[in-house]
Amino acid sequence: MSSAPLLDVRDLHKHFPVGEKGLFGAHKQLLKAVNGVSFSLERGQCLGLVGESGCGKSTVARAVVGLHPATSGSIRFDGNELVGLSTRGWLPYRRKIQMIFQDPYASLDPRQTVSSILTEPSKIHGLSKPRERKLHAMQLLEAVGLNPRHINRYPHEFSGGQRQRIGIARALALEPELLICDEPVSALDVSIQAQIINLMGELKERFNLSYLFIAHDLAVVRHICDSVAVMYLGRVVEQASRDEIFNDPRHPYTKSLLSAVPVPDPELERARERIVLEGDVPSPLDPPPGCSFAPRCPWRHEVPDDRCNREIPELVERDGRKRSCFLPLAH
Amino acid sequence: MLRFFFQRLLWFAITLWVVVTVSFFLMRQVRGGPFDGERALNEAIERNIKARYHLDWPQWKQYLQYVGPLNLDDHGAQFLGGDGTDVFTGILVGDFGPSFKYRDFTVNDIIGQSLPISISLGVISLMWALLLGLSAGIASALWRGSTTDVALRLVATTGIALPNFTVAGFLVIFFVFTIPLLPVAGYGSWRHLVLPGFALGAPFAAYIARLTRTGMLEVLSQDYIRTAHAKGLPPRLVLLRHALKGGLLPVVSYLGPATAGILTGSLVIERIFAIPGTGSHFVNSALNRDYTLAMGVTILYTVLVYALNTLVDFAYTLLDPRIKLEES
Amino acid sequence: MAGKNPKSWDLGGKNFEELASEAAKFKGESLWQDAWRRLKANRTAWWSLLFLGVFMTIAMIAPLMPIPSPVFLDLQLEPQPPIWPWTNFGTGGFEPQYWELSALDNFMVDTRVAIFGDWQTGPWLGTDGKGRDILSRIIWGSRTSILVSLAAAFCSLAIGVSYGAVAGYLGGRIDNLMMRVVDILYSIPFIFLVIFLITIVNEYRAELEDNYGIDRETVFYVVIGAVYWLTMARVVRGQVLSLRNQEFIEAARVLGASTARIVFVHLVPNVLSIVIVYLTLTIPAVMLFEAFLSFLGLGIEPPKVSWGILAVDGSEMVNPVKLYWWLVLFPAGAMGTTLLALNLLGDGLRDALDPKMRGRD
Amino acid sequence: MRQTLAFVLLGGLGALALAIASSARLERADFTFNNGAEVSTLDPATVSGVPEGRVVRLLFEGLCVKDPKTLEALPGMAESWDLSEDGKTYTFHIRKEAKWTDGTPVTAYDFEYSWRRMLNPLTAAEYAYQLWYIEGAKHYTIFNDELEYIGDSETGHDFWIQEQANGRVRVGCVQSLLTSNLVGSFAGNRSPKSPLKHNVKEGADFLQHGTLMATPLGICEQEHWFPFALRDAKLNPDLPETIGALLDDPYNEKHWFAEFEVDAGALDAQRESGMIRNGKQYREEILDVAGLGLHALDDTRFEVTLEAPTPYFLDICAFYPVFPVSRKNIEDAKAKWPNSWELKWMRSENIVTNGPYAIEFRRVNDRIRVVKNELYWDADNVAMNTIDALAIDHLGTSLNLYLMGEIDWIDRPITNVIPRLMPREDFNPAPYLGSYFYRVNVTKPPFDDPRVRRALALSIDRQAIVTSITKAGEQIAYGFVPPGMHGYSLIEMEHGQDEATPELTFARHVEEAKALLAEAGFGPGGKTFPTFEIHYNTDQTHKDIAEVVADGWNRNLGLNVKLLNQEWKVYLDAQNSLDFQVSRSAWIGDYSDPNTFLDMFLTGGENNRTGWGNPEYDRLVGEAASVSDDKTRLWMLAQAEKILMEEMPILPIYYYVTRNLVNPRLGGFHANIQDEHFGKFWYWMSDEQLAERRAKQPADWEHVSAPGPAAGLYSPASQR
Repeated sequence: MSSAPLLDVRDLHKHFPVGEKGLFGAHKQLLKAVNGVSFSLERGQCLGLVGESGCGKSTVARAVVGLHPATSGSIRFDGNELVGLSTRGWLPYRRKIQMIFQDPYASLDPRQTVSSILTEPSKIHGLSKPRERKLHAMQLLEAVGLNPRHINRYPHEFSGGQRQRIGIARALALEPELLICDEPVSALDVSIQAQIINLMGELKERFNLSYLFIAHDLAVVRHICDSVAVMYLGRVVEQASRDEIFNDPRHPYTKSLLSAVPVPDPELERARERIVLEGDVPSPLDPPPGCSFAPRCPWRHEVPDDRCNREIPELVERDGRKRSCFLPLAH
Repeated sequence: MLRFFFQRLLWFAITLWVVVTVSFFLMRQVRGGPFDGERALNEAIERNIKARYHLDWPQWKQYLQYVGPLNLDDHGAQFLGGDGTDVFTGILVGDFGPSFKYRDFTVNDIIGQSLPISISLGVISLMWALLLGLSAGIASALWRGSTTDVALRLVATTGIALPNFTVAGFLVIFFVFTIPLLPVAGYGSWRHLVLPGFALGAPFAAYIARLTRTGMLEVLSQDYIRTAHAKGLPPRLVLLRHALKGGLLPVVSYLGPATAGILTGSLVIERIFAIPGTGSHFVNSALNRDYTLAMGVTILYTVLVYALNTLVDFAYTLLDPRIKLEES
Repeated sequence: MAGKNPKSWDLGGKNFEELASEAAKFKGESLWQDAWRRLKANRTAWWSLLFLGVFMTIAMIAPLMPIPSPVFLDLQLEPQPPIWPWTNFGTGGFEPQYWELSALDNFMVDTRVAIFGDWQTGPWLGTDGKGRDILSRIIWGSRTSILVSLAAAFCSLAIGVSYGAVAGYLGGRIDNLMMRVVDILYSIPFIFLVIFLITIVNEYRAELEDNYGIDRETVFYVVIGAVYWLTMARVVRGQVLSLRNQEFIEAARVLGASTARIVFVHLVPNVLSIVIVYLTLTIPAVMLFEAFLSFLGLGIEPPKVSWGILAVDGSEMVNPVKLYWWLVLFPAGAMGTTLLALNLLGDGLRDALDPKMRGRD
Repeated sequence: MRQTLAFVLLGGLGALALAIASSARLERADFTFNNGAEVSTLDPATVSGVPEGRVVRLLFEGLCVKDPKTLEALPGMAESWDLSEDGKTYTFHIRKEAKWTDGTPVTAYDFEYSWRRMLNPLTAAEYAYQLWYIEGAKHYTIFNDELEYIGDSETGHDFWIQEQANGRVRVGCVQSLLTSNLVGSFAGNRSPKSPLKHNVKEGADFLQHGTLMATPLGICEQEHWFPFALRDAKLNPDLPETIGALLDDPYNEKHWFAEFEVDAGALDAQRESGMIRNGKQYREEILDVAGLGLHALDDTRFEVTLEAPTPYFLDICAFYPVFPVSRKNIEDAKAKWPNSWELKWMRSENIVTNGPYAIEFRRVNDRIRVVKNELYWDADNVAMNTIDALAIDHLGTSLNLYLMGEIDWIDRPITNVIPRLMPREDFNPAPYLGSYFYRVNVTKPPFDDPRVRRALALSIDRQAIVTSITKAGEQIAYGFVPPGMHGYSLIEMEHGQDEATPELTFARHVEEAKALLAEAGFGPGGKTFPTFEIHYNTDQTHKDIAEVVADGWNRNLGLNVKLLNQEWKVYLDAQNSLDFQVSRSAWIGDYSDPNTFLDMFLTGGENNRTGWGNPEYDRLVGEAASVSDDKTRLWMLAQAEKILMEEMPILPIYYYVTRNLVNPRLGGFHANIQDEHFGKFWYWMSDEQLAERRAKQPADWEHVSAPGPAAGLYSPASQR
């Protein structure tokens, strides 16, 4: 295997034109959903991408699987550039990168049986013979913990958790190397969440998968991920290993994010320092000129010259930690 | 808001232009001309007539003359009438030219004479349609599944189950011959408009009933209606104050095309009840190859459809604050 | 990748054949079956469907039935009134005279002659001014009318669904442009288009028939269908727009499905329910339109007969000198009940296919 | 709140609608009839068609009027007339008391003006050819639109030139040159360089007596004198003030022209030099008024010179398209609306008429209301005060309105109720000068074989058609010219009505037809007859007849026949371009003479529409026109019709009858062969008079209600 990361995202931008069109069709405003995101994912790893709703996590996921073509930047899969590929050029990577969706109710075609849903991938790619496809579909069901006898049923006859398992089975059908999981459990009951998370963990081992795991629930991320990237307003503000992030956050936003997570131990909970942020998340239509977190950052005054409000900090690696902040690392 | 209207206007102009151009050339591709008659004309006389109406020109030239305030005639445009004391100026300045069939009139005259009549008939039939359609729709939504529902829907559906000339025939049999209540045909008093109004409105009543029923059923299953009931509001008030408003939305959006249809699609009814409205010109002008009149009514129709749809979109925002005017 | 990690691809030690046969027992209920069940529960719609079924069957086997020829002229001074009770048979004897029939119809006529011989029903519903039997004309007319409306409706379906689905799926500028075209077509008074299209088609009737084997009626259907697709396209496009960003469509794209596959395998089946509803409502509209064209004298050519022609013939009879009521009432009755049934069925289907109604009865 | 507003708005709209509807209310007229269609115009010169004729006859009156029973020409605007010895010159004496509705007298000049206007190509009158019997009239109507022209650099005007057959050249120019340039600038400046010179005495004097001289553009060396005024002075004693008006063109398109002797080769030299160019379209015509045989001698004397003696010229004078229009009416309109006068002068609020009624109200597709014209010379004999002509085209509605007593006369009841109408006193079909027939396109096989056409003609069950389809007692036709023409014997095809009963005749005809078809090589053992189409235009009766004919050909001859309904204009176009096989047709005579039927089938005639032609036929019809002995003339026409019936380019079916359904109380309404009716003579009978009429009717006639004034409504004259 090559030493390059499996997935390497560099300075990814994704802008959406929004609002009223001008008289002659030009758009007035650009929504910068993803505004220079960089991160990398090693093979066999699970990278968690966390942040508040609307910070651009899902857009990153969709850009990586090619649903939204990136505005600029680079996405390298196994060393190969994905940005700018044609539909045809994407085909070989379809087999290697798959996705699990958030809403198990919307992600399955209500008019198709489980069998058609699970055999469709191999039909599209012309993989195996028709009879083998059905066998394969049953094997997939078995693998995700469903009864293969239910293969002729329709999605509406399954519960949410079961549907998500079907969604995972579909993603696995092409035997991918990388799975993009877009909040795969956030629509599920808490009890089901654990089952699905555990299943994903098993599958990761079993099929030698890598995950880009998108979530806003830090507990889930802590459970499954090897490393974590924290996003704020279209940018990654910090990336580090799971333990480093959770035990020793270095970015003010990560700190505040973690401080909001309750701790089960009542004593620790009482002692926990909470950072309450001022104001709201700025609109991505009109991001602040400097550090996007600056307006809410409790420590912004500690940086001289009002630098936070004027300059955008780069995501730089220092002492093995990647973060974008002007504050001293030891802060 | 202003942008919305501006954009509408722009699209309207484009649509109108396409419609005018397509109709203009389409009409002239069809066999037969406005002055063909039972008796074939002497060649020389036919030439005279064609020259007088510029039918001997190449089509592009006729088109330019028709559209714009251009004077392409060597001798001034005096042979193509014009409105007032001006020369024929083209549709760009609102002059639709003289009718080829009704030669004493300009198309503007004909539309000016017949449109108010069509409007009066149209309004009456719209009232009929709303009255019947709304009451049937509301009632059948309230008592969904009951015999009343089925019966009302049956009655309402009759309007789209029979051709309107058959409906008109039955109406004449019952209300003129059997019970001599109303005049058989003609135009001149409100009594003359009752039967044609009903016959014309019947299919629209059926659609309105259907839309109202669906809309009401949808609204009645919404949480806010349940809340209104739960807080003890009398059912009648719930219906009038809350349900009706939401349930009527689809009806309102239907009114635009329906009004255009009623105003212009009354050909059969106008013929049977001998009402001198605009509807008959839609078919007759095409059959007579009365090019200018046919163009005139086509443009009228396009304008009506556009204007009414814009009006409906506007009314929509009044009824439903969630909807904003946006470019389509 | 069964080779990569064979252990991962087991079936829990079970046999595939065994499982497959067991799976057959767990056959799920598709949304269609669910809708069908709910349709059956809707009495009005169900009866309408049965009625239409019977009517269609009668129309189809019309050549087999012992009824007089609908075009056999037996010139009379005046239309003959219906004969009651309906026990009068065989007046005049049967003459197997029709317009040019298809091979199947000819075969049915031959069979009918072989079975019933000269025997035929009497003028149960009366005759028209040329001595043609009204019952027979209604039945044979239903064939034409049903054919016209089905053909035209399917024609509008084909154009409307493809157009709407493509516009909705592609979205953006193309969608905008395609919908503008629809808007423009909407603003042309369509009776205009039809008159001109029919005229132009009639002009080339010989070429069409000789070179392509397309007869005038077929073209007639296509012309009507070509006019009726606009609303269908709008409806479909609206549905597709709302489906387009659903996750299952995105999933298909991630799987690498082609645009055609997404449109026809995923989008179209999902808009089909609303299309079917709309179709049941288009058919009556087309039948009425055929009647309207007959009123203008632009409809089906005699000696062929359609409900439109019968309705027009009947409506001419409304006058106080002599009301030949059977010429008005029976054709109107046949047409009215059929269209009513179609409309009620359409309403029923709408309820049955509405996903929000699922689970309710 | 909004809902209330919406309801108020709707209510207001409704009230408004009712108000609009009610404001249109008109009292019922004394007499109402259904005209069947909206008239295309009120201008008599440019109309054709029955509905237009009815209205024009109410509003206008020609030199002659027709007797309502016999249709003989009676004095109208002309109280008398003289005919010259050679039968070519009529002098009409216009009534002194004849007045237009604006109070001005009707003069001979009005007639001269009106007829010249009708002949003027710019008027584009469909019936202009009706006046082509007048000397020079045809030449006057036909204009030249492709002329060579010379650009004149000095004045910026173009001259058109036309080479004449006699080697001379005609040079013309539009009027503006004369009036503005010539009269204005050239009057005092006789520049030798100028291509045009004129010799004027002084201003207005010039206009009256002056002469004009021109040497246009060096095509001849001499200066030529062109005596302008001479040509017209005698026609226009009341010369208007511009020279252009000398030519008296109602369209303001004033021209002059002059003829020159051309120098040898000059024209070619000019062409080579590029001075004369070709092909520019000119809508100029040569208004050769000098050669036109129309002259108003004074206010009351109108002289018409014909090309040849025309026995039915007086009938033409009573034909509605030649009715006069008021010159003042048109010229006032021209002054008032210089650019749109053509659309304005005949508006109901502007038009000036001279007939028994004057227009009061007009609404498109609804009605034309006329009121009695008190200035009419014979107003004392006009009974009705108001008459409505409705434009209802739906036959059922028209019949219903009649039966409900709201209309007093309809001319087309629906055919299905005719058996019920036959015994009624208000329905009396009478022979009508019309023939219903099928045209055959003889240019295409197999219809180029007369035997085939005869076979088709023989196997039409005419009796069945008239008894069961048309039902009003039409006479079946084996010939083309309908009966009832004075002195003309009915011609029938071979094997016409030759058996005792129609059924036997038809049976024999079918045998005959089979034999003919076999002879032509079709049928068993021969070629198969190709499938063919019958074209008919949209109409219930045409459809019914076509069904019966097709059924008969199919049943009796085993032919495959299809029907094709065509929309009116397409049908006409297909007939004109011979794009048909068999096509339904009919012809209504313009006047009561076989010629109106037979001149249709002259080789290449506009109304021939069969592709058929026969030199002998052409000779007979052509020569008959100039034969003055009526007996010989009719004999020649009969010989021609015999040829037609041998060759059968047409298949006759039946002769028309009129189908008027008229209020039995109406007096002065007579059945006649051209189905023309004259409002001037109508009156309402009182109960007594009605009873009297009923007493004279056959006893089995069924009485029907006769709405109307019980005391009757008579003309003032008859009351006296």
